[in-house]
Amino acid sequence: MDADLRISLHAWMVLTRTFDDAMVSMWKQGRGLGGTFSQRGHEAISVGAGMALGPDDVVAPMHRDLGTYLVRGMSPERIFSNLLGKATGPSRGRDANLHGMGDLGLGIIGYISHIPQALPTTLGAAMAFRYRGERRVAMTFVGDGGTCSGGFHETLNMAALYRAPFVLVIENNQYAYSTPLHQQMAVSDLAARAASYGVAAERVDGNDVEAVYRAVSAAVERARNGEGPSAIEAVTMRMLGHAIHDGAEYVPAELLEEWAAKDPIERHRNVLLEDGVVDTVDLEKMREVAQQRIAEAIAEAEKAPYPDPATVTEGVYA
Amino acid sequence: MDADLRISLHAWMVLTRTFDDAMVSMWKQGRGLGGTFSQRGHEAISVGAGMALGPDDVVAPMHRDLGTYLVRGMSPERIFSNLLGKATGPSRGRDANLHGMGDLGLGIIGYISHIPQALPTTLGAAMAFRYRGERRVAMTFVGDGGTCSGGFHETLNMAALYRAPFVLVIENNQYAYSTPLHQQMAVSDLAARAASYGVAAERVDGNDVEAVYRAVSAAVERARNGEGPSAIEAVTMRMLGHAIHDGAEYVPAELLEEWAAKDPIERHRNVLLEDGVVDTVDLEKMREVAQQRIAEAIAEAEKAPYPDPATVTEGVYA
Amino acid sequence: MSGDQGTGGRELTYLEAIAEALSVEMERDERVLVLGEDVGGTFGGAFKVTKGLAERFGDRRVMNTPIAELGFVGMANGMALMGLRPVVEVQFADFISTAFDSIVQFAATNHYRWGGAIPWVIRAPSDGGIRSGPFHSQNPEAWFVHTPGLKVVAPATPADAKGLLISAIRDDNPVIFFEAKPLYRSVRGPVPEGEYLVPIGDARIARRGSDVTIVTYGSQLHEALAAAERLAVDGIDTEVVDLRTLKPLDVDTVLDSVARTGRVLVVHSANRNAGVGAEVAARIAEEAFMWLDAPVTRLGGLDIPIPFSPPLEDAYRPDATKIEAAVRKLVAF
Amino acid sequence: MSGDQGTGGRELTYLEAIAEALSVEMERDERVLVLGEDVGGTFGGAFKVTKGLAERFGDRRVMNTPIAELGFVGMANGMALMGLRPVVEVQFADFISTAFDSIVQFAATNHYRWGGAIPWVIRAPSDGGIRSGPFHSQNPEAWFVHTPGLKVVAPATPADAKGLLISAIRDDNPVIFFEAKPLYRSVRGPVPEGEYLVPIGDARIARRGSDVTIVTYGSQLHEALAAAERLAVDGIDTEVVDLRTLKPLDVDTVLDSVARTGRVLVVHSANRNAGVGAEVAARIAEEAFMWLDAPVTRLGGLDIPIPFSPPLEDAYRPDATKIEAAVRKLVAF
Ligand SMILES: Cc1ncc(C[n+]2csc(CCOP(=O)(O)OP(=O)(O)O)c2C)c(N)n1
Ligand SMILES: Cc1ncc(C[n+]2csc(CCOP(=O)(O)OP(=O)(O)O)c2C)c(N)n1
Ligand SMILES: [Mg+2]
Ligand SMILES: [Mg+2]
Repeated sequence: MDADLRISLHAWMVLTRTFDDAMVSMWKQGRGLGGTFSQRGHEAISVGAGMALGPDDVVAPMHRDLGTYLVRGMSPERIFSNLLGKATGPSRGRDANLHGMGDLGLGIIGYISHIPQALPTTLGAAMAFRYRGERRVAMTFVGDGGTCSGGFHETLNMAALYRAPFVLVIENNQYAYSTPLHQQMAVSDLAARAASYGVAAERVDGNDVEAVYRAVSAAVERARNGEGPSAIEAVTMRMLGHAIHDGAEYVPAELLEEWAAKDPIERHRNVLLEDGVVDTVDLEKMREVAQQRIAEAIAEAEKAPYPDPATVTEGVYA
Repeated sequence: MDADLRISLHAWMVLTRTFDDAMVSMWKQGRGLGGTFSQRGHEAISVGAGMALGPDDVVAPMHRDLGTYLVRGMSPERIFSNLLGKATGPSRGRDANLHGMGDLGLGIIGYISHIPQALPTTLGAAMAFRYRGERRVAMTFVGDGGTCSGGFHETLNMAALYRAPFVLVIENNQYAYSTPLHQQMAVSDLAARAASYGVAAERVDGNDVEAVYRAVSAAVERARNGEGPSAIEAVTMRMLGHAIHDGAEYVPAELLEEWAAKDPIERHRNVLLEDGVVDTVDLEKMREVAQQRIAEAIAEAEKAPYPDPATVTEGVYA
Repeated sequence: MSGDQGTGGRELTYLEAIAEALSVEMERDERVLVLGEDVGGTFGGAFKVTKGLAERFGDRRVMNTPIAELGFVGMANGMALMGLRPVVEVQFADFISTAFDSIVQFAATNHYRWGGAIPWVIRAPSDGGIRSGPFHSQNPEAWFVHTPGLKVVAPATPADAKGLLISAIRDDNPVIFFEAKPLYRSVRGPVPEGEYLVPIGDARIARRGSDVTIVTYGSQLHEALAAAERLAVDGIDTEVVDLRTLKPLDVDTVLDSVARTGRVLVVHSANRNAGVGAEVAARIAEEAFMWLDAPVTRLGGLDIPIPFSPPLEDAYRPDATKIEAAVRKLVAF
Repeated sequence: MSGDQGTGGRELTYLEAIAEALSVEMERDERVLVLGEDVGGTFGGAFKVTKGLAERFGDRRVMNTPIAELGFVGMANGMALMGLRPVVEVQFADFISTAFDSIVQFAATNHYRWGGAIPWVIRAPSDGGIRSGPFHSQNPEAWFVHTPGLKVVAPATPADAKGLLISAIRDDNPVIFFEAKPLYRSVRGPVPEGEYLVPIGDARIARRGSDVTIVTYGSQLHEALAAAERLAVDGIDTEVVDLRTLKPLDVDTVLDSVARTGRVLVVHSANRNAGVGAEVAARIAEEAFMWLDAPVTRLGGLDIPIPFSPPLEDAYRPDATKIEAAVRKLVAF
């Protein structure tokens, strides 16, 4: 893998983590609005998968895929603005946290709470590309929890049937809110679950950004070449609560310790250092840049205006 | 297999077919009401599976499982009454064709059009048995078409998760209305589809009543012993249209010819004769009894009163 | 209010008018495609509305789907977001509930939330009176009228069926198009050829009258007109307003009529309780208060599942006889 | 009309009252069990309403489910048919749409169709005003009030929350129990101990008055009462009717109040268009026509998805200030 790409993957992960840390502390200080979802530990997935797409592809990131928004070019200030209900966010104060952050100019389909609505929608985007003979790919994400929902089944069945240029990243982070995997299903191999529809499926280490990038890139390539849909199960761990208010006391401490040792950023950092791709000065610089960027973004978002209540009925219809 | 049981399986299939033939010709003569579904060719499944249940078990037969209603003890006159909208049918004129024919006294849960509502309902019945520690089993059916619906996935996932005493018979009759299997899904092994949830699954010849009986009996036994849910895929062919108005011109004639040669009643008849379990006189008698029974049932149902419109609002609430 | 019922010379059935609208739009606009259960191939759908389209436009533009309403309406959401104009058939309006999230949560809210337009149409064969039982007779329009972000259309004549379907396909928003299936082959009328459009959001005065207003839509329009003829014999001059669009509601046309007659009966096949007629009645009660000479009355289905048996279904549904009786009572008030 | 708001001595929050009802019924009746996403274990649900139940009654009676609303409500249908009394939590009322078929098609119709009773309760934390955005703030009661065969309950006080939940659990029919989540911890009141029942189908006069009637339910009751206090300062004597049950509707209590005041405002958090208030208004318009001194008016949410940002959400929702203004207008008519 190209050194620039490896550095870029790392830098996006660092920016994502920096955003996330800042967000969590803002909310803890009471400077947030409503709830918010930390994605700590998921950087390798959202960044690795997001970077595998081409500029004309589209993606529907889910509530924990902050990194994907960033790599697609949505600025941190716009995202913070959305979190804070400001007029300058992509939903103009209409939708909460990482929901409703669609921007077709960036190839982003906005997320909706209802699980797993992003799946059939993204399949539809892929079908539109197929319909017009475009070499574009549509990708989305689903949690382990979301794989239990009926729409997962309907979507994968149709994706396979129509050989759609569709890529699904399954984020198996062991929990759906407070419910561990073994209380959600009798099986544990989510890639096999996807394969049963006739979809190419593979499991990767979700804390290894380069592995995620490679697997998703291969899937995107297959889709682009008309070879049909794929699913990549990326195994990771949700390192904080489901959302900001959730202390996640139900997660065994040992499990978190075990996964803390596999932190995707720390791991990748060590690999890059070992391979001589970066040195510690580069890394320090990267962190500083990220911190600067996020601090500016927060300042800008906090300063930004709320939407004018006189506009409240605007935009219901196109 | 016990000779009495084999004869009984045959007799129920003959009664089912006789009912079906009479129904189809009534409707063609304009003596029917609304639409109706022929189950021609499905006798081995609805009878074989229905007979595998014990008296305290419950079953939710689907729109083509006439034989199951009969073997559970619902009289042909009651069924005809339902088809004709009479007050004497199990739905008292409220529901159409084989829908709404529930009778908990016979262990029958009434069917509902919406696919695949019977599945989670039946799982719930199984869960109630488990909850109370009863050694009872709940069984239902789903078509090849129904396996594409989200509720199929949600139900099988939960059935496996909770190890419910639940049995699902998948009636793969190659078509969902006008849509052949290969336009419904990229795979073709519906038993494998079920197995992917961690449900014991098996494929049987759906035109072999003894094979169906044996497979479903084994599944019922497993469920009763707390060994969890099963799915049996019974492969057959829908020999007439989807419903009475449908000429099914979309089905290739050769396919129907091929399956006509595998007629479940004809086949079982030959096996019974070969094995010396019955002779042709017995069989002729069986047919006459069935014809007599159905003729009486039709006469009674046609004579039966319509519901009194003054009762129209009765029974909305329990 | 607008919309002549055309004078095209030729007459079509309600079903033929819908089929013609689909052909016209598929011919005109490559972005229009049809999908749903059994709509394709030589079959052409449970009611044969799409028959011939697959032969003419190919399987690519007339897609059979598995039984997965949530999924295929969701798929239509994505297609629409990417600029296509899917026309989805749910086999019976009764099965639209299976796709509920894809409609009321995704499609209805999306443009408001982040500006992505969802220009699809769902065609839903609705209504009863034809002995089809509780799951093939429903009129679920109230659920969708209550849901912000949708448009809901319910034509009663062949001309409106064609003109409103073309408008719905060209509309940039999700439009639910309720076809009254008892009218498919029983109603025939003049339908203009080619690109005939009836604007969404305009009611129509289907019959002018001065004594009393009936506000209705769909199959009950024909019952109301039949009742009006019988009432005319006794000198009761009934105005009949055909709403045609249920969301957005053309309240002005309704209020204008009530201002003239002072008496109003709202009628629909859907059950009365919290139905669309409740909204119509509430708007009249609030905004036409000064003109009312009698209470705003409503006639709808009973608050029960729709029964199968003829005497029960007839007891469930409004019809010309019941409308006539209600109007007589209203006029006598 | 009935239902004192108790004088039990002790006070509970709205949430504690609901939790107490669950405990009382689970203790009393082995057939009662709880299921839903995250309701079990040490966690006890997104709002902690079921916290402690799993410890007390075991995992068998407090079941975590996968994210599969259609499936687990469907499962509750089957459990109920076999004689259990499942109390299902949907994590937010917004997600009740995901289970739509299992509710409106199966549970609602089953007893009418063939006599199988479905005695479940769905608990649905609804309502907004707490900056939760379009998918965690909904009030979807109108869909279910329009659906034949369901019962729909929406308590506004701790005592009613307890008393109606116990009644709902003991009812032999499917009951949707809308909990107003902004009230969970913000409202506290006297709640009788033990087996306290409030009958389903009875509205309550929450405040007596003679000049004008406000008909409302859920969180808007508190806004209406606050408005009434402010209006009292100017000598406007407001009666407030808390519907408590939305299906079946206690029309008699409403009509009786309107007959005394001649002026009525119907208020709810759900969007106004074709909401439950439309049915209430239409019933009043038809059945209290002779008593009305002013048009029946309504106040509800705007016909838009519920926005997240505070200035937008405030513009969306009714509140005491908007109610006060509407009553002043009504009184001035
Ligand atoms: C239909 C539906 N039901 C319930 C919820 C509430 N909910 C939001 S996220 C979540 C857990 C999701 O778990 P998973 O899919 O594993 O994703 P994760 O949060 O772990 O990333 C739940 C239950 C929802 N959004 N949609
Ligand atoms: C949710 C839903 N969508 C559509 C229908 C209409 N419908 C009734 S039966 C049927 C085909 C069913 O095919 P399959 O499951 O294979 O059963 P079969 O009729 O072949 O026995 C369809 C589409 C329905 N009943 N429910
Ligand atoms: Mg998860
Ligand atoms: Mg089939």
